[in-house]
Amino acid sequence: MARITASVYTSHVPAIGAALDLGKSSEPYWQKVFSGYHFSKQWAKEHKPDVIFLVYNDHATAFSLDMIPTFAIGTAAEYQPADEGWGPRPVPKVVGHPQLSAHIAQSVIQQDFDLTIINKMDVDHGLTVPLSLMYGQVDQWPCPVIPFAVNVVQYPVPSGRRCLNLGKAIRKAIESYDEDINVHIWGTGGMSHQLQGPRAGLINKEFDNAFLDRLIADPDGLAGMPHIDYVREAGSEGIELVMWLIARGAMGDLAGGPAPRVAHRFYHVPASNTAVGHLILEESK
Amino acid sequence: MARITASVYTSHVPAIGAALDLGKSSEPYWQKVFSGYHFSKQWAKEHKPDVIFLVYNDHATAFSLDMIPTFAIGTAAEYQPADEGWGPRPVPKVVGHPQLSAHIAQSVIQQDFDLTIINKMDVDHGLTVPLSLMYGQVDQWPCPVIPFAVNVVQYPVPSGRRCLNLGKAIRKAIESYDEDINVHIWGTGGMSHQLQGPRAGLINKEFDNAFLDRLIADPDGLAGMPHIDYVREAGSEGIELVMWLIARGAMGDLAGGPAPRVAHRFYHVPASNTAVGHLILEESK
Amino acid sequence: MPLDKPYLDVPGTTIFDAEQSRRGYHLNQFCMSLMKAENRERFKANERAYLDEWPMTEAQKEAVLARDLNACIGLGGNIYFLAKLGATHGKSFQQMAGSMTGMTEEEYRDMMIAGGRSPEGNRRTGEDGTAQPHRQPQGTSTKRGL
Amino acid sequence: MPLDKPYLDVPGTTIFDAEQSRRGYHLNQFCMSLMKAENRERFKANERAYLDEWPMTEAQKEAVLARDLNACIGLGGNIYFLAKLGATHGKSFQQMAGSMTGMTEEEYRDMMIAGGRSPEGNRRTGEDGTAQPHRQPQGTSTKRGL
Ligand SMILES: [Fe+3]
Ligand SMILES: [Fe+3]
Repeated sequence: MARITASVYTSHVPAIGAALDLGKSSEPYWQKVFSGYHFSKQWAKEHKPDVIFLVYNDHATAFSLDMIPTFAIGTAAEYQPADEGWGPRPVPKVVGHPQLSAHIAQSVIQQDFDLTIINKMDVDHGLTVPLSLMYGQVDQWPCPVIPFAVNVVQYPVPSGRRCLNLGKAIRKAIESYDEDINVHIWGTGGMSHQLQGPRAGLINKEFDNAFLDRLIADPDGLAGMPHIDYVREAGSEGIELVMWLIARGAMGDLAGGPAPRVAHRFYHVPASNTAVGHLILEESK
Repeated sequence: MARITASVYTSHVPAIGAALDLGKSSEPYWQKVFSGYHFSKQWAKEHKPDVIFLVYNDHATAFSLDMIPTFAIGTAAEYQPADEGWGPRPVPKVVGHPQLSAHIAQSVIQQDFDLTIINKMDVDHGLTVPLSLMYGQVDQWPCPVIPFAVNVVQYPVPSGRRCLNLGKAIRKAIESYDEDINVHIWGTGGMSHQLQGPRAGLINKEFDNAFLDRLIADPDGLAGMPHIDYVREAGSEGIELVMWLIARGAMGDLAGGPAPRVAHRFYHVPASNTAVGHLILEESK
Repeated sequence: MPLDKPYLDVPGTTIFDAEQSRRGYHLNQFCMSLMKAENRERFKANERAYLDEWPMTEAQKEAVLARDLNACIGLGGNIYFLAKLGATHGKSFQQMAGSMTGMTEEEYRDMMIAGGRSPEGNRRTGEDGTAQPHRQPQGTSTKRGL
Repeated sequence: MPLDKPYLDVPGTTIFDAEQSRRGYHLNQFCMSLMKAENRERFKANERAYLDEWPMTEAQKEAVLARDLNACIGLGGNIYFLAKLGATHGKSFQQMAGSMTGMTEEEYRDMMIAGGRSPEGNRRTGEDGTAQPHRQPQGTSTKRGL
């Protein structure tokens, strides 16, 4: 039986990818960002999953305005890093897990989540920057990845409650998979940031830290927060944080188990326009 | 306030479109099919909606295996008839209603249905054959149409219950639209048919007629029927009938109102491989 | 527990699920390409060369060349995709469906006019209806494919 | 009742909803086209000619030519689409975001290093924070666009 053993949360700022790809990671500005991931890289070596279920959002890359899926699951064998306008990031292709992802798609659709199934797409910084942060510059990613894209670009985006419940459904789906594999689920995006208009550059440390506190200890309450609070408090692009609730919803305490263990927590301002948050939660044994 | 005044159900057999387009509609074989729509054409003249919300399935036309949305709503200004391999049907382009469809999309997503929003697609026989059946050969369709495509091609398809509940959500969405317009909702596809394998040609009159009976009088019970019953009883392509539950779910009796009035009912075997079913339900005044 | 596939015991029927979809991905995407008139022309001009542009298995290519729709479906094809192949050669859905039964066009058409294939004996594998494996092929067609 | 838009009173902020998306459809799809290197080259070689291939409004085209991202957003653009325009000219997200404030690159970068823009006074239109309409432009940049 497949099982979820940990969830990982992290911002996916494109400039972090650029800093790595352009060899700037030793500059003091970026050292402050990467310092928060030293522990995580070590942890990642000691806790190697068989598959990563990676929740992220596409930033007008694979999905134009022609077709905007609320929730999209990748069931392809592989995904190429996208050219977002600067040329593709020089990172490995992402190998998928068609069998597990098709299984999850089937189960989650039967639990009344109306997924879009994707067999061909390029993946943007939303997916590749978290992998770079956790695994560094490598020739290949250490395991298959299932991309799960959430629409947070065009309103309305799914509610926090819907996201948390989706996480619960994903857990059920994974636990019904007939192979003894270890799955990590990642939630990415955020934290507070705004990339547009005269309000660009908004950062809200109090909000972000309260979000981390509640994500750990009160995910159910946090799921009730309406979109407008994200926008007002965390900036228009801070809405990406709803995706963290999908990963959180997949942890065992929301299925009646014990609370997860906080393995790591990090917060830093800024990376480019954005507050960087990072959290690792392990299932209690 | 916008309101739903009627729902229309009909098979959307491609051969019906071909019979019309190739001038075969006066042949006895086709006359038997079209006879069931004489009443409907007259009714359609007397009950002209401002907008049709048309539930259908795409038959591997707009959606390849690259991207398979469970539920997709068209919010474009217009849609061209697709070339399904025989060349495009010689029928008018379909004019959309971007404002109402965007409103419905917003409302229904906020009711936890995870729609995919579509701004560019061609529409196949699933959408154009019902229009031809109700309006005949015209230079333009009489009103804007909102295409709503349901995945019934790759399993798992949405459950009957999910479809009925979606209909309820669509009703709420339409009733919250701030303009006094008259909306018809159509459910298309079916009835019993199988297009593949040694079992091709399966027809089940008892099942189909019981389906019509229950759709009228017991939609809630009907929504509980599992997919496997459709496949076993109505053929592998009979699963299209789940789409009728979306239109049925939008009728007022499921929101506490009186039962709808059966304005018309028709059933005939065959059109090509398929049993043709047709029903018009009016909201009671 | 693995997910249920309650549809595996329906005779003469292949449900197009994720597993079939994976198996038939390139076959079905090839079919989609025939929605463009210029591709239909190119395909008809040299079928083998056109097929060789696609990463399909040899078995899939041969099934396409033979217009053997049952074989195509067994290799992951779906009828709505395969319909583009039939359409390219001017075939109707009725001709395509009929070609999978062993009946001639006339036999199949007459069965439909007479009310279609009965579900009796055709609900579950092991019954004795016309779609059961031990009763194939059903008709007198000598054509192998569509 | 029409659907709520509770986000209309957030100062200096345009939420990309269905209405904005409709307005900006061609502008945003034009931006998407810049994800291909050959399109970027064609655009840079003759911006006006490339824009004229798209059914955009004249105002949208002028906003693009001026790299005026605030104007683009007002006309239905979304920052993730517009980012392709910035990328085509080698600009970073920080340069793009900063260009919408009236600050110079240095002023904006320094604000971010100092902890970013405070939410105080910037939650609702009518307060007195730095993002409020009466306090624009915020910096000393003399550049009109990106
Ligand atoms: Fe992001
Ligand atoms: Fe159909």
